[in-house]
Amino acid sequence: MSSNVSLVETVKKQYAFKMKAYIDAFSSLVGIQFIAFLFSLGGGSSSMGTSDGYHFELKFYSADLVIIFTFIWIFVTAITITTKPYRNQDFTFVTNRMSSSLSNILFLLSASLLGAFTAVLSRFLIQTVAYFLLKEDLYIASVMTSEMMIGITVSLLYVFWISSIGYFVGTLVQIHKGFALLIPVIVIGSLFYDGFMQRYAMLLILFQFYFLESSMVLFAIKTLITTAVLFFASIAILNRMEVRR
Amino acid sequence: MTFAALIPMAVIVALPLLFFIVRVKKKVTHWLLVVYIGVLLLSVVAAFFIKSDEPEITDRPRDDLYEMLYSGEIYAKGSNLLLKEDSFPIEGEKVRVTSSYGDESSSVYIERKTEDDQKMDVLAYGSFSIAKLDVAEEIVLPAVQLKDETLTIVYPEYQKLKTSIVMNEFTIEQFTGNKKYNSEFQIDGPILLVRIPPDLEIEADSTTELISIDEWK
Amino acid sequence: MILNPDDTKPIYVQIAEWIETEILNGHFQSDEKVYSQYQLAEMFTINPATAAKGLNLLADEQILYKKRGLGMFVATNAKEAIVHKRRSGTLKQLIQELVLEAERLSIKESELLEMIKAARKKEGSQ
Amino acid sequence: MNVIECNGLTKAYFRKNVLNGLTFTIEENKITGLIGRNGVGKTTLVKILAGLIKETSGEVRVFEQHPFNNLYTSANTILVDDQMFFPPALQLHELLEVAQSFYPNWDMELAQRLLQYFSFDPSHYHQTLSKGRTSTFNMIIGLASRCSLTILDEPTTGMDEAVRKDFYRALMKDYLAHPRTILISSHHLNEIEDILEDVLLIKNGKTLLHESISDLKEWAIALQGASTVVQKWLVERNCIFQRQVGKDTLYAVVRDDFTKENKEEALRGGVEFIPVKASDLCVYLTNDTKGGIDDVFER
Repeated sequence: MSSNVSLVETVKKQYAFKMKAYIDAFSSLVGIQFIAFLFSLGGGSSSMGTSDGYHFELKFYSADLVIIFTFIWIFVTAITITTKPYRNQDFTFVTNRMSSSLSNILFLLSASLLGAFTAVLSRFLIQTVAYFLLKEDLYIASVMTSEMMIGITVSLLYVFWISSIGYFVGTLVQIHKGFALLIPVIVIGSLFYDGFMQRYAMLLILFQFYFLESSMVLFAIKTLITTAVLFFASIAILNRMEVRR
Repeated sequence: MTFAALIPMAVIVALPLLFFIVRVKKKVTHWLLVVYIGVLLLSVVAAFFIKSDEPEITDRPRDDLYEMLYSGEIYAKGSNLLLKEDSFPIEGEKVRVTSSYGDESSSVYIERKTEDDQKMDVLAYGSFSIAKLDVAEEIVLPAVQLKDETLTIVYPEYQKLKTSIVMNEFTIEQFTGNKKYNSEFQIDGPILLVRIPPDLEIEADSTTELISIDEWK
Repeated sequence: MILNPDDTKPIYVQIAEWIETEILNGHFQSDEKVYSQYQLAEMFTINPATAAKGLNLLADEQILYKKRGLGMFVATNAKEAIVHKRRSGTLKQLIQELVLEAERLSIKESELLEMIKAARKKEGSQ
Repeated sequence: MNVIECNGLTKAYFRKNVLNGLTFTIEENKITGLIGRNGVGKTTLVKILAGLIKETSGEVRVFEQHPFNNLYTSANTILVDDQMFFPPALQLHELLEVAQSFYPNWDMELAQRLLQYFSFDPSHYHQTLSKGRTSTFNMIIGLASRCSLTILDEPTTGMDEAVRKDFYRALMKDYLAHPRTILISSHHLNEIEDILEDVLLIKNGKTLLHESISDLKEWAIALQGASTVVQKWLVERNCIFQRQVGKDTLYAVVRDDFTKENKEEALRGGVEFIPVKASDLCVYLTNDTKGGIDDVFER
C-alpha cells in the first residue's frame, strides 16, 4: 500500500540518519581541535633579553586557535556534505531536495553547536595542561559563567554562519565545477587587487562588519540574517537540481 | 568564577552527552568523541585547582627612569620606581665601593645629601613590566652590604622571568571589552642610587664606576 | 519438472502440458482441485499471470473447470479429453512432419507405411 | 489503477535525446520487464520515474503524481541499482536499521534472514563488498523495503548463477505474498522472462513494444525454406530479421499474422515455421539492421 509521508517526519528521519552516518565529521572535529590544542600550548610567545642580565619571556594561552580551526572544520564539512556522494546517499532512502537540505542544515547546526562548545571549553584543557604538566605560573584572565555563555553563543553564531558560507560555496560548485576555481580566484584576486591599488581590502571590510561589531544583539542579527539568506539561496538552487546517481 | 557557577554548565554539557551515549550504539568514533568531551569536562573541574592570580594591569606610570635620573630628580620624583632601600650608618670618613658584575664594571650613581645624617642610603630603582603586568617584585635586586668601610654590591645571576597569561577568547572579548594584553616588555634598571652625607669621601675600585648626579641638577 | 527456458513453446503452454501430464499420470483425479496460479508461480518461479494463462488454456479446452472463488478443478472426462487432444493435435502434427520429410527424401507412401509397421513391430516385441 | 503513466516523455542531455517521446502505462501489481539495448535510456527512464532527474518534456505520472522531487514518490518507490550509495561509516546491520526508519512497509525479519542466508557479516561495511555482493545487498534492501513501486535496474550485475536464481525466486515469493508493482530493467530478457508478466521494449528512446510475455512469444514467427518461396511469403510483410542459411535457404522472422490456411499452404510449399524465442525476438527488434551483425560483412 502506498504510504503518505510528511516533510517534517522525513526531515526528522534524515536528520537522525545523518547524525549516525556523518559520525566521521565528529571524529575529524576531535582531531582538528586536538592539533589546534597542541599549537595553542606552544604558540603565542615572545621574549626579550637585555645585557643587564635579564631575560623576559611572555606566553599567551587561549582557545582562539581552536576556535579558528573549528571555523575551518565546519567550512570544509559544509562543503563536503553538498558533494555528490553525500547527496546521493540521501536519495538512497526517502527524501526530496527540501528535506535533504533541511536535514543538512539541522546537521550543520548540531555540528556547529558541538564545535563551538568544545572549542570554547578547550581553553580549560589548555590552562590545565599548562599548569599541571608544563608547570607554568599562570595569570588567568577572569571569566564569569555569563561571559563563558557569551563565548559559546558567539562562537556558535560564527561557526553556524561559516557553515552557511561553506554550504553555499559547495552548492555553487555543484551547479558548475568552474566555481571551485572561480571562488578562490575571486577571493585571492580581490585581496591582491586591493593590495595593488593600495587600499583597504574589501574582503576585510566585509569581515569587519561581523568581527568588529561590539553589540551582541546587532551581531546576532547580522550573522543570523546572513546565515538564513545563504541557506535559503542554497535550498533554492539545490531544489532544482537533478540527482544523477 | 566560583565552583557553584559551573555546576549548571556541567549539567548542560552532561545531559546531551548522556543522551548521545545511550541512544547511539558505540563505535570507536563515538568513544573518541565521548572521551574528548569527558576530558574537556574534567579539565573544567581541574581548572579550579589552579592557583593563579588575575593579571592586574599596572597603574604605575610608565615614567622614563633614565629621564628622571639624568635630570637629577630621581630621588624627588621617582618614589614609585623605588624597589628597595637600604640604609647603613657610617662610622669612618671614607667608603670604598666594590661590586661583582662579571667582567665589566657597573655603574653606581652618587648623590650627596644636603645634611649630614651619618647614614648612607642605597636605593634601587627600576621599572619592569611584561605585557603591562608589573613584575618588579619578582626581580632579584643586587644585594648591598656595608662592612669595614666597604660597600659591597653583589649583582644577581642572569635572571629569567617567564610570564604566562591565559586570555579570554576573541569571541568573548568582542563583547566584554578588549582586555587583550599586548606583548610589550619594559626592562629599565635596576639602577643603584647611593645617597651619602655631603663630605663623605667615596672611591671605587676598578669594578665600579661612580657617577655623581649632583651636577645634572 | 523444471521449465525449459530454451523451449520455444511459451511458458504457459509448458505449464498446461505439465498439468495434463499430471492428470494422465493419475496425480489428479476428476473433480480434484489443481494447483492455483500462485502455487504454480511459486513452484516454477514464474509470473502468476503466466500460470493463470496456462490454467485458462486448460479451462478453455474443458480439461479443467472453474469454481467461482474456489479455483480450478479437473473435469470429469479430463483424461479422455487430453488423450484425444494429444492424438488429434500432437500426433497429427508429428505425422504431418513425417510426411513432409518423406516427400523431401522421395519416399513412396507404401514404403513409408512399411517403415511405420516395422517400427511398431519392433516396439511391440520389446 | 495505473501506477506509471508516461506520455511523450522526452529527456535530452546536451541537446541529444535519450528518451524520445516515450509513451506507456503500467498497471498496479504487474511485473514488467524493461528491455532494450545498452544506452537506449532505460536507466534514464527509471531515474525519472524515481524522481531523481527531471524530464525535458512530455508527461510522467507515478502514483498519479509528478515524480521529480516528490516526497510521496520517494517514499513509495525504491530504485535498486549498482549505484546505490550508502554512507561508508555505517555497518550493514545499521544500514538495515536506517532503511527500516525510512520505509513504512519494511520487513526487518526478511531483511535479516536474507542477510544471513547470503552469509553477510552484519558488521561489515558496504564499501568493502565485491560487485556481486553489493548487488545482492542492494537487492535485499529493495525486497525488504516492500515499496509499492520497486524498480530494479540491472539488479543481478556481478551476481553468480546460483545467487541470481535465488534472487529471482526470492523476488517471486515475496511478490506473491506482497504483490506490488515491479519494474525490472535488463538488457538480458532470457534471465528474467519467466517471472515477467509484461515486456516493455524500448528502442531509440521510444516504446517499440509493450506486450504480455506470452503474447510476445507468439508475436512473431520464423519462416525457413527455399529463398524464392520464403521471399514470396515476405511480400507485403515487414521482415524483422533475415539470414541466409546454407546455399538457398532463408531464415526470416516476421510478425505472426498467418491464418491457418496460409500456414498449411506454406508448409506444402516447403516452408518451415519455427517459433522465435522472446529474447531472440527482442534482439532482432532492437537491431538497427535486418541482418544484424552479418550486414557489416555484406559487401
